[in-house]
Amino acid sequence: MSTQVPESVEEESATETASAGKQKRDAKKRERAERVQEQREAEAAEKARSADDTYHLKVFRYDPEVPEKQEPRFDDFHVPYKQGMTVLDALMWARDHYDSSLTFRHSCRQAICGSDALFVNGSQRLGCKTQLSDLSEPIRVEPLPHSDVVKDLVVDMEHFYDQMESVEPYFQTNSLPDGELDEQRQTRENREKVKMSTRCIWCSACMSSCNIAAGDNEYLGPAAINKAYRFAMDEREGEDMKQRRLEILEQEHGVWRCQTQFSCTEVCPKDIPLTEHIQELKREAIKNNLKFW
Amino acid sequence: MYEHDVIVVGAGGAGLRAAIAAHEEGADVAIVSKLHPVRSHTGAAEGGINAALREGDSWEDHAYDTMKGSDYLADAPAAETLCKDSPKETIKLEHWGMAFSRDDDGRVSQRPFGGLSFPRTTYAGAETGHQLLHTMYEQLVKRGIKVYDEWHVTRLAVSDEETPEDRTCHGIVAYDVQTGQVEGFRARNGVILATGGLGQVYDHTTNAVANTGDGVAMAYRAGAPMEDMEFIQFHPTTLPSTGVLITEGVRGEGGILYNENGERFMFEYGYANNLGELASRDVVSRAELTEVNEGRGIEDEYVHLDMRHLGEERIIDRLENIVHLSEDFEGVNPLDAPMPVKPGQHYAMGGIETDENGETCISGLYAAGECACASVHGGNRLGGNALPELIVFGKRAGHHAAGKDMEDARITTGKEGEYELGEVDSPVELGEAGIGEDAVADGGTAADAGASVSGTDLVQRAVEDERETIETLLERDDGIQQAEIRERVQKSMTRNVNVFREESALKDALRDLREARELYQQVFVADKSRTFNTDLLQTLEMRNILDIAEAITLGALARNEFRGAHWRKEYQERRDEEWLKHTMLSWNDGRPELWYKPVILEGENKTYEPKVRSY
Amino acid sequence: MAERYTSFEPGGRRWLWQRLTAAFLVVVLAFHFFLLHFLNHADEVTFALSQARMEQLTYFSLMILFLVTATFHGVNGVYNALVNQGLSGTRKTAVKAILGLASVLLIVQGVRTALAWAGGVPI
Amino acid sequence: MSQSYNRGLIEDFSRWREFSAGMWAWIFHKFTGWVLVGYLFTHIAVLSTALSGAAAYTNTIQALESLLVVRILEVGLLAVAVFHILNGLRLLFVDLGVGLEAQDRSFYASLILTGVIVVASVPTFLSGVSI
Ligand SMILES: Cc1cc2nc3c(=O)[nH]c(=O)nc-3n(C[C@H](O)[C@H](O)[C@H](O)COP(=O)(O)OP(=O)(O)OC[C@H]3O[C@@H](n4cnc5c(N)ncnc54)[C@H](O)[C@@H]3O)c2cc1C
Ligand code: HEM
Ligand code: SF4
Ligand code: F3S
Ligand code: FES
Repeated sequence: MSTQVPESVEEESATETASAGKQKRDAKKRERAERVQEQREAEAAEKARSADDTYHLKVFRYDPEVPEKQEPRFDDFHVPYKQGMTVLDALMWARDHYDSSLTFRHSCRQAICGSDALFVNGSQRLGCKTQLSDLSEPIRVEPLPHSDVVKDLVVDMEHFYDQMESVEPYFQTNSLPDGELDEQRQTRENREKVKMSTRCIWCSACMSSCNIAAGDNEYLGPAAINKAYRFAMDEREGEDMKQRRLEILEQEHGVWRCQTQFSCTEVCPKDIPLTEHIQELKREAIKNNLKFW
Repeated sequence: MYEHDVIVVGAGGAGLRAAIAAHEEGADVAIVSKLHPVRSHTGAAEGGINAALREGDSWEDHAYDTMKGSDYLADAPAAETLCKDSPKETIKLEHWGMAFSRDDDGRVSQRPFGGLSFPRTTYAGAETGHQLLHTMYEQLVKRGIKVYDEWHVTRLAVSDEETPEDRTCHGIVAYDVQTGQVEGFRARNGVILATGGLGQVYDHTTNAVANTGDGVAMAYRAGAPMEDMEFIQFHPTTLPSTGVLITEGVRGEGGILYNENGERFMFEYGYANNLGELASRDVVSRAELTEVNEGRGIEDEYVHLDMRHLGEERIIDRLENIVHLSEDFEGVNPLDAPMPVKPGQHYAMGGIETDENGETCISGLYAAGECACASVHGGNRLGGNALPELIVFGKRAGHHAAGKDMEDARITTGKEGEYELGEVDSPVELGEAGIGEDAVADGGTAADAGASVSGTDLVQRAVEDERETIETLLERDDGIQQAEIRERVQKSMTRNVNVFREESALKDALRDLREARELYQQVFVADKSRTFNTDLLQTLEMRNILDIAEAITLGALARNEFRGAHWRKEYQERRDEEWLKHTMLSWNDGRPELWYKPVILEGENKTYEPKVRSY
Repeated sequence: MAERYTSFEPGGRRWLWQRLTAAFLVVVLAFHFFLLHFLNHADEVTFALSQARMEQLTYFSLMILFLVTATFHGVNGVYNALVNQGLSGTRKTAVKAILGLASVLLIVQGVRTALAWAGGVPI
Repeated sequence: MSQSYNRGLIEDFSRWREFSAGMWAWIFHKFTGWVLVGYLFTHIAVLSTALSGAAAYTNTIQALESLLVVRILEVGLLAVAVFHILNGLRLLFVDLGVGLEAQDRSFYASLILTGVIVVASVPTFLSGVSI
């Protein structure tokens, strides 16, 4: 980044070095900028008013550093509707046209990066995958429950990442083929079995929806258990590894904490049958232990 | 200040592979990324990874397809490296547990893809990129490689010798998104840029919001040239409101394109009398846009892709995910209504100039992935050739940066080999606005003291410069906001530098960009918070968008021919006598300098003779 | 990087027993309700009637088993609920001890009562 | 470091309207479970009057059973027990991985069935009570 930003007019007239020509140009630039800005605001307002269809959003606001926002509040935004508009589109529109300090994570806009899980009208959803037209107004948009809010709709994800990484979330096997071009074969059935579990995009919606995870910080949570499922059920890892995987899952704050509330399964934007996976692991763990009894 | 041997900027497929490779070589490596690794846009790739794995296929065939697909603008050493290394690297992913689709015999599945002479696209359902990204992140966790996530890299700390070829990169400067801190990262051995695509230059793209071409712009301003920037791939069927990709499979199964009057325009207006909807990507994209431009588009924006006649059963059987995509992102159920589609920016063939080892002309600075241009894709990328690029060149850059002995590169970087200077007739002044007045000759360059400054000091100085820049931006209370400038640039680029390119429109774009650059001089950040200030970050990104948009337009204006994805109204054929050369742009004290370097068509065993690109 | 949890205190056994006792309780509880509320009406309960039933070994042992399983199921359920709410450390140990003690008392008291009815183990 | 704002647990309860079937089932099951343990302890306490002799026991029981409140509480207990049993069965099936797709419907079914059984048994439970 360069630093060629013009100083404010007052300072410039104070500094003798600034040439008259430059001042004039600057003034012109500023004028144009103002004009553009005004025009833009007028357009935005006009659009919002004239559109027969606007959506009313109530958005959670909080910023520890800005005095007016230190006390959490809800802001209202009226956003003109376009066919196909999602909650994320509406938030972006509000940010770009009303308040550029409106803060939320987002990137892919296609339900694959997992950064915009939000609490919309009382349930955890991806902003980019939720059509405005499917919601009743006013649309309440809040940060994910059971997570610390960093600012506006942004929550601290550290705990979620810690849980995900605590289950040894990587492939481990003792039976790799020798050649670097030889594949380690896997049956189609087995790949089908783990397929759904590999779809997780780490959005944390499930974790946020689970009451147990809310009360018990050590609980691995549905996403991490599902991650472990992905490996435990992969035949390529072999029996020894499966044993180890089950040990991780069997810990006190592992699968047993799940009370089959199903809310994780209901909110998962990738339709992963989380409860089913957790239950299957419980049974696997029991079966595994019965051998020693 | 943080210090590591190798610093990788970006955590998509290319960044992750580079970090793992550097770690394999024993380097102390860290990743600095503005997004958490699993949020990277590599996750969006659907189709697959090209690799010659099977009997009957060979890397030579793959290289041939790649060269032909590139319209003979790819450098053979790079394309051959890609095709030779891809099988090994793809199987490596498999050994890391990646959940590829499987054949009955338990081997990984492959499928045919456009422009390939053999079905060699290795895939994992319609989510190959997602599986690849997550598998590699898992390996990162396994190795305990340090990731500074949500750190936005803003500039490179490069020494400022006169010629870029003499410069050295010592590290980077990054902004901690959560706390608003600006910190230096010293890299003892090297910095690898893997910042991905630049789709945000356009208002309609399949790329993520984070794909603002930061790495390309940073490297450019530090002295590394940009190569072949005019080559942008557009995909003909993307959903209008989000840019979500609707696979070619819909047309393959028999989907039909209609204009506002319900005419099957591919035939009725003679765009492709034989193939119709199945004509190649660029032909269909141009046909759609012509319809819209001539007033036959729906809502003056898009056309309809109808597959209802295929019948629910067949649709659900073969194209189920398309039904979901259309419903979720466009609110249209394609079983009841035709889907709106329009062309969208998809991929940038050009980028930071590198050799086969990922190294740029600045020593210690590497690039890999979509932000780099080795050049593998030349004028047009084949589907399924980007993911192998990530793993092949990511790995090579990682190894090289970590000090592994590598074969010498055949591709030269910077003005080291043969080159010629170019000229372009621009209606406006190019480059940084305000130059010659109070502008700072900038770039990544940090110091004016030359080579005698130690690397650490250099990084420190760059940090101080960056802090000042950010302070200045935050202090200003009025002016214009980045969203406004961004919208103008994106609109202008989409109108003028899209699939259709003609001289007058390109010049209009340059005028618009000039105006945008001047407006940017007065940009201000309304949000003064230090915590998660996305307003500030977008303002910083905006600067990169400007430089890149200008480069794309300049290249497009200079290149008087039709090659690959680059179509020019005035010159509707490929002109090999004159244009078998790469468009290069260097940042010279705030102004772009245009030059060319020849394409290398001599491969290891043979020379790729330009042929007519027809399938 | 996250630490890995190492406290491998498998909660699996208790989980399984909770299900097994539940399955058992379904049957016995239904029987219990039926017998004491539908076959014999509540206002007709007397010591003598209970005594008559308790003197049969099958009924006696069934009731003892009923008591033990119900206690385990109930107390373990309470304990689980508390762990679910993040109970840990010394408080957890204390709760465990108290619940254990309470169950023992309950079972002892229940068995004493049953013996009082049956007038000793009915063999 | 930036500070962050924790909204605490309070908000959970204010969100009850947004709870889904599975959550309600969990809450009810918990509640009924606790009531049942509570009752188990009381039950044994009452029964242990048998230790002080046959008369004491019969008197206590009959005195209690003649009170309307006790009868009403018993109906409540029945409701609690029946729900716990039915939902417990539902949970057992869930544990076996059977009928997961119908988990919300089976919860509603347990609720309705509990209601039916309780209403049907009111006459039996209230018979012979002296007011
Ligand atoms: C919809 C879609 C489908 C595709 N399908 C295919 C396909 O089927 N086959 C194929 O081969 N290719 C496909 N591609 C192309 C391919 O996916 C991309 O080219 C490739 O994933 C780019 O990877 P990357 O690692 O270079 O960048 P990305 O994955 O985009 O990663 C960029 C990284 O850089 C970081 N970053 C960026 N700027 C900064 C900064 N300033 N500071 C710090 N960090 C920064 C980001 O956080 C991110 O981690 C597809 C692309 C799209 C968009
Ligand atoms: C008759 C059949 C019964 C069945 C089928 C049954 C079933 C269950 C099941 C499956 C659970 C576990 C819930 C979970 O962990 O997810 C449970 C919990 C519980 N049960 Fe039962 N139960 C029965 C009777 C009883 C009785 C008689 C008591 C009282 C002594 C009781 C008290 C409890 C308690 C306290 C819990 C814990 C509730 C909580 O999670 O807070 N149950 N029951
Ligand atoms: S399991 Fe589903 S809800 Fe949970 S993090 Fe993964 S994708 Fe999100
Ligand atoms: S919501 Fe929680 S309780 Fe289990 S089923 Fe899902 S993890
Ligand atoms: S923006 Fe990526 S998941 Fe929604």
